Amino acid sequence: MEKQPLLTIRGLRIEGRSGDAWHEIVKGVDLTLHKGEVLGLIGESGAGKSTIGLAAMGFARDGCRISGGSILFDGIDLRAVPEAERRALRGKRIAYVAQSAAASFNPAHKLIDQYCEGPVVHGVMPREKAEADAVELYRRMRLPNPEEIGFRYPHQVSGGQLQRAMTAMAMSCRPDLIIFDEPTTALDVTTQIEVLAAIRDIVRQFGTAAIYITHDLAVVAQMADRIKVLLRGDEVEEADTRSMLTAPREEYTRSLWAVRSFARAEQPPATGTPVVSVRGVTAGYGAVDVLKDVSFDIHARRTVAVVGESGSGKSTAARVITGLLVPRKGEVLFNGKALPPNFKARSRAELRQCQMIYQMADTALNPKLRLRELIGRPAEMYLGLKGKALESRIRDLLALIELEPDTYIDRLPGELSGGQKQRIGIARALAAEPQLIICDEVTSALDQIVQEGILKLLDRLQSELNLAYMFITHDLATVKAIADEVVVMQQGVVVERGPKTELFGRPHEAYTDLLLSSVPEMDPDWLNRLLASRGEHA
Amino acid sequence: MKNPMFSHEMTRRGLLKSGMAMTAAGLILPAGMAMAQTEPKKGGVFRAGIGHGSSTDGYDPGLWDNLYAQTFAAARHNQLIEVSADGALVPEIAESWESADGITWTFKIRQGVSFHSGKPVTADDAVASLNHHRGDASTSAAKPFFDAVTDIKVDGQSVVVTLSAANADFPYLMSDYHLPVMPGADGKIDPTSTDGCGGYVVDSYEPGVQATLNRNPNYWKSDRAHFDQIVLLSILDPAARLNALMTGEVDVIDQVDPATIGLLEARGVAKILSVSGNAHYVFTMDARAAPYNDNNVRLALKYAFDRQELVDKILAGHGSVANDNPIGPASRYYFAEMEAKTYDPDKAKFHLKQAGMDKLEVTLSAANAAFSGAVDAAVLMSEKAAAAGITITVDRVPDDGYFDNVWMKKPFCASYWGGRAVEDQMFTIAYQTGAAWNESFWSNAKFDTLLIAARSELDEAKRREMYQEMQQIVSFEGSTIIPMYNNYVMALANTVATPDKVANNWNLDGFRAVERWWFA
Amino acid sequence: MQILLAVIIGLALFFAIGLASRATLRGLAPAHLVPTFRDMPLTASFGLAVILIYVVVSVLAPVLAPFGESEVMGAQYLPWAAPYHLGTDKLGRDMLTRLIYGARNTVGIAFATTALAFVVGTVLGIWAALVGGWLDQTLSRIVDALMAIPALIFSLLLLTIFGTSVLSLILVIAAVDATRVYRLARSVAQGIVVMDYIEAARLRGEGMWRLIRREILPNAMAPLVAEFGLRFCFVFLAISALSFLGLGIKPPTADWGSMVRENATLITFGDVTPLLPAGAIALLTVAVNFVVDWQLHRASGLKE
Amino acid sequence: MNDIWRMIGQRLLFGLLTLFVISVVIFGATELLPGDLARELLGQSATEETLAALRDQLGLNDPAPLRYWNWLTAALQGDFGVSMATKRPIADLVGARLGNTLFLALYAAALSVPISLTLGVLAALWRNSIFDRASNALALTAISIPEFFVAYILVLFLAQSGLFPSMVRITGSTTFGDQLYMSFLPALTLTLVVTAHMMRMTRAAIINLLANPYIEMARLKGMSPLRVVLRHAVPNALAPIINVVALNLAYLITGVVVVEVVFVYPGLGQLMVDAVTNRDIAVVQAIALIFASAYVLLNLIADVLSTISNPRLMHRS
Repeated sequence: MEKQPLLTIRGLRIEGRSGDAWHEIVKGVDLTLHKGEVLGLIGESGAGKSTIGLAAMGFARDGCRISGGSILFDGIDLRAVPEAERRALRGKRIAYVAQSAAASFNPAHKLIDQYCEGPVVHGVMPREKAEADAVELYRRMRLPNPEEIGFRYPHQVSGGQLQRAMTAMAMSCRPDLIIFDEPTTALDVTTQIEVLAAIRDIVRQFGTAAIYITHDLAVVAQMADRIKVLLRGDEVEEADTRSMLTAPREEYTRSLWAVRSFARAEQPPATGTPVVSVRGVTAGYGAVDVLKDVSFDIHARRTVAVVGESGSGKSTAARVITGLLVPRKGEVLFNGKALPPNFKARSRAELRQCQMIYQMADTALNPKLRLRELIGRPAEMYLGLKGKALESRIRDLLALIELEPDTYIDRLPGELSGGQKQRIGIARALAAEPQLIICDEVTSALDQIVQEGILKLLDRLQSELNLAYMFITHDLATVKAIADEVVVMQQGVVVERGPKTELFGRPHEAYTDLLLSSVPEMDPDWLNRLLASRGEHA
Repeated sequence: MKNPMFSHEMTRRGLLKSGMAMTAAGLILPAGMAMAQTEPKKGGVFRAGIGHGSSTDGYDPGLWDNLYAQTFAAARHNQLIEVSADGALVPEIAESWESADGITWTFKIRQGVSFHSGKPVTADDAVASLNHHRGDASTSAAKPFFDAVTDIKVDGQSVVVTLSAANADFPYLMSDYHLPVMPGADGKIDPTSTDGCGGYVVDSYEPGVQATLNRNPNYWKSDRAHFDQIVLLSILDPAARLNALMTGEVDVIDQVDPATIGLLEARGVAKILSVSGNAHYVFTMDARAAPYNDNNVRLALKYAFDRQELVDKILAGHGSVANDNPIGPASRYYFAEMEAKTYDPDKAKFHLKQAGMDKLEVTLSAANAAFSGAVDAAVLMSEKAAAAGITITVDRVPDDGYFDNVWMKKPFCASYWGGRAVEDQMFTIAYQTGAAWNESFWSNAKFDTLLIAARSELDEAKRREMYQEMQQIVSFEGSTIIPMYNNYVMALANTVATPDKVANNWNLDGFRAVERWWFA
Repeated sequence: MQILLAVIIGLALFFAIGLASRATLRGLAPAHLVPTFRDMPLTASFGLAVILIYVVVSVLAPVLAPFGESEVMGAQYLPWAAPYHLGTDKLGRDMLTRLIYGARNTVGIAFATTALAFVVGTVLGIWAALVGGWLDQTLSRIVDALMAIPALIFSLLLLTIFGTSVLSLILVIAAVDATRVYRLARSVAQGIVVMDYIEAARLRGEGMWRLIRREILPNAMAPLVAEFGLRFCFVFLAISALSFLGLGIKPPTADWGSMVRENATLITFGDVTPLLPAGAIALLTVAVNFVVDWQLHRASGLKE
Repeated sequence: MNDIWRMIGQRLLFGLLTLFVISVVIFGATELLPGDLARELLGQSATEETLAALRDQLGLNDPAPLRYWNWLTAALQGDFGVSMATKRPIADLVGARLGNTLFLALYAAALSVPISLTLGVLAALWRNSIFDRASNALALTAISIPEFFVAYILVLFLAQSGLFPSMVRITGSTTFGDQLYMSFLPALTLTLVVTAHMMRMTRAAIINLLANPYIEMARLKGMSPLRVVLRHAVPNALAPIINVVALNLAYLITGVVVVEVVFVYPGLGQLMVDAVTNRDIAVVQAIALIFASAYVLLNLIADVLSTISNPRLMHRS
């Protein structure tokens, strides 16, 4: 380690504006980073990790302001120098890789134009040289067709490739420091591995220092030399990666480490008529078949997890069951009776039996309705509750999902946290008193601790209310936690299905294997081992 | 943007022979302003901004219906007979005319006059021009003039017209602007031709926009048509017309917005030409319909508003108070001594009481298409009438289609008359029982008897007495409210000179400004 | 110089009204709204104050106006002197009185028209977006066709056919405006109908009316309100343009659009009389849009 | 590109349908108007007899559907007929005025589009600054003043001093330069009328985009605010900007009758109002269809340009 750190942050305070008041979101954080070092910043949403990452560039988002502390980058006081000077550093000496490359690339320009913009504007190299350099970096990032890929528009390139192109772009001026802000969170597990490997390699090759921001412990374990844990804008602790993983000092850190412990009690094999039976369904949009001859059953008091990566057709299966998509072939039986394929033809009683919980609670709850109406409406509609009966039902439901009725009943969704919103989604489904609840990636947008709570709640409700769950997810950890049976899907086809224990226990289909092995583990050497075992990398 | 009513009617009763001048309507000039009385000078480009004109205007003389079309026509055409500035009939293409019995009329065609095309004007042309307005297939607005005409034929250099009954006024008809002399072929004129024998030759014409005409070098009137070129611009917006005059884009504008007359005079950039005539604004009541069938109600309304206020505010003083009398002060038998009606709410109330009412509610339909300021006039009346217990609800109706939908359909509505200096004609057209344009559907036996008797009465004093009695009847028993006589108000650039007498029969010096005026 | 002076006075008034109204609102507002008013920009507080003044003037017109709405007081075009503080108009009616009553009539008619246009346009637009398919196609094609006819000429045609009562004026302008609102509402709703909560409501079996009213409309309000601000002002312009062509509001009702028209020729001589109603319209337009902008800014959450 | 051609084809087809619907609506509305051509041509003093003769000559006695059919079949063969009032071929009547209308529209667009886009971009760049607020307030003031009044004020300041003519007189010998000079005030009036709308929409479209992650990315790459707006926001805001420009262009072509009247500008608007007043249906139809075509075409062009400006639609992977 060098004597002079590359980046020194002391007592950093950042305020954010909500409505019309300022409040502190980073409360005096210190941070030191040396040349070539990778620091992992970890914490749940609201911990202030992204804000700190941006502050390292002397940047605060609209609606935020740096209110205290010092930021010294290579001897330059980023808070003191004029904006023009900070601007000259950004992109050139400190670069940024955003969470969603798809959203962070300008859709109007080709990748290579965006690559070259930095070097050319900052005067690092002329355009021709930058283009040649881009091809070289694309190659190093192991992008397919490095000579050509730059001449595509962002929408023509897949998410994993975009994320690598963005890392290449960040490297374009050979910065001293790169901020990675959750670069793999939006990716499928199998894709994530490639990106992680590419990022790690290139950072090492150029000896670039990096701040790696993530909420995923297993990921940060692969990438970082040191880890700093944050909670609500405060530092919890900091240590080098291995000691942090093996011997966390703080209670909060230990709780983070422990969240993957929940596992549902094993259930006996289900018998009798399934609540829902999907029979040989082929369905799709336009000329494309998204589902091909898909069949599976869901029994009462059982959870069937439908697993697959994006595009595997798992959400489409849910749409067929709910009647939003009319299948070309096959049918859906409910308690042994065929359901009308179009939801518009279904009776209220039939609609009531099958409820849905969505991935994004933000878009699944009407932001302009109060919880009273959000939860009360299905009860009012299906069960004909009114007045006091309705009120007490709403309060019961709120209590059921562990929200204090008096506090919450008249709130708007915007006044809730992510986990609370998801609970409202659950309450709304429960209000109809259904037999089946389809959970579409209900936990993937949530922090892990919150995920844990939701899963436990769902598990408890299932046994109390005799529910059947169809659990759509790409996250195998969730599957392990909650499923009784698993249906693995790939490109519209059911690759494998069976009880969870069976599926995770025995040798299985190559694809299932790939999925399982791609789930990151807490071991810092996991990535190395995996890559070695796949023979992709030394 | 339609023209005032009955534009095809003439203004003066004629006598059997030409050349007899009549009492003329005066030219009123604002105090302190005198018209230049220089000899006319030749030359210059004269640009007139006219507040009418439509892109659907055409060349067919039977269809000229607005001030633009009429002025444009007068610039390029001559009629058989012209009305002079002082109201007399003077020879134009007809060198002279006479009739022994009032039934057969002979018009002697002037020799040596040629059309712009070079073709000499002949009696055949005149016959063809007149025949354009005759017959079942004719689409001319002047068609009714010829209802009584049984024959038109050529007799050497003359045109002989035979009527079914004697009509001493027939020469007046021949001065009508609908009846220009145009070149004929096979007894017909080409209604799409611009060829005429007037003072200017059409150079270009864009309907509804502008016409450019050059002086006719062969014009037979040597003391007329002084300008080298005239440009007639259609400028419908009053403010745009004003601006055009003030910025020197045009040399004269007509229909000056009364509101701005004072301001314009104060600027000193232009002079106001205000010509009084017999034209009058009218509010007609349907005498058949309740409550207007009661003369007391009509009288109540007549006393319920302030005539002078209307003259002051609607005409900005450019007009005079009328006592519900369609016969104007420029007429021979104008009954000046008739008891004047002033604003008198008590009297109005009295008449209401006579009609057995203590209050009255009526709706007055008006549009500025009837006359400029009709809506405002109605509002002013309504305000003043309130004091007499009369509620007048002003119903502003669309300009578009006013004379189809409102006039003679709604019981109480605004209207306008171009004014007739000829008492008999005015009364016959609009006040005789059953007359086609008796817009108030008024009927008075005594009046009808008097009207017929007066026609044949030769004793001047008796005749005057009879006409004055008729005026009295119309004023106090008629179903027409006539609050004011309006002037023709024009504004002229300071460079424009006019003769000391300006015709009051029509706008812009009887449409003849282009050939009578000059640049000083 | 005069212009400069006018600008300075204008700005001073702006700040005075803005600051005063902000202080007042802060003082009077219920506790939970105090922060809202504390941080509201001066433009917004100015706008609110102006709107408030207009509303008060409209409501209290008979009390505030020194004379009757169409009462003819004396000679025409009297100068600005007591008792006619803004002079008289061409019929000798008190200008100030006409302006005050004009607020009531103009704002009332504009509001009714805009509201009607929005109800019709919004409901149809959202309905089309929600149902899609042939209904959407049919409605959209019809609206396209109507929009392709120039609004002013179309209004002219319709008003000539149906007459120029206040009711038909409101209906015709609203009908023409509704096509524009439809387009906006439809495109906004198209962004909303794909949301999960709409899917959830449909799956629940909610009826069309409730979907429109409770689920979509509240979420489409922001852009609609912004449009409302502009459309509201365009009604004045439409009335004014129509009165230019000889239609518009019937006399003796005072309305600003027609008042501008009636007195417009005076501006040719530099007389400011027609500027009064025109200024009244402009001030309201600016005020309404200041408030709308502020609301949008708050709603968008885009902090700048 | 094939997609674009297909879209153009489809839209043109819909455009034709729109034109058909409009021709029916306009015909019907004109029919509903009280009075008819004969009455209007002859004036109110016409007798029934004369009216009947003229109606017969003009073919007004045929039932309305038949007259519409006759018009339609002729129009489909490219013959828009002659003005019933003036007997002039409609092509002549409309031709010159269409040129004038397009000239004025393009003139006003050439002034207003650059001004409003520049102002819009600057207002977005310096949002909430004094500049932003002042330009916003001025723009709102400009759009809230009736067009004819804007025109009068411009005449007061710019024409009465002799700088520009207060009315437009276009003759055969008018040069292009003269025409530019003479039409300056009407073009300026229209500029003031449309600038505000375009400016506000441009500003809104850009600000709307500023919350996008790629804008933050550009700033984090050290790009200057001006470059961020011009290079990163504007290209993505093109679709709404193009649309609002097209809408305003359509307005400049179809909606300027008031300005035409004030400046005595011989354009289509005045011609159409005259034709409506006179119930000259053939002329009304022809102009209504020209206006509608302008609207349809401008919208189509706007959509094509928006598509071309959007790589996601142009370069499908």
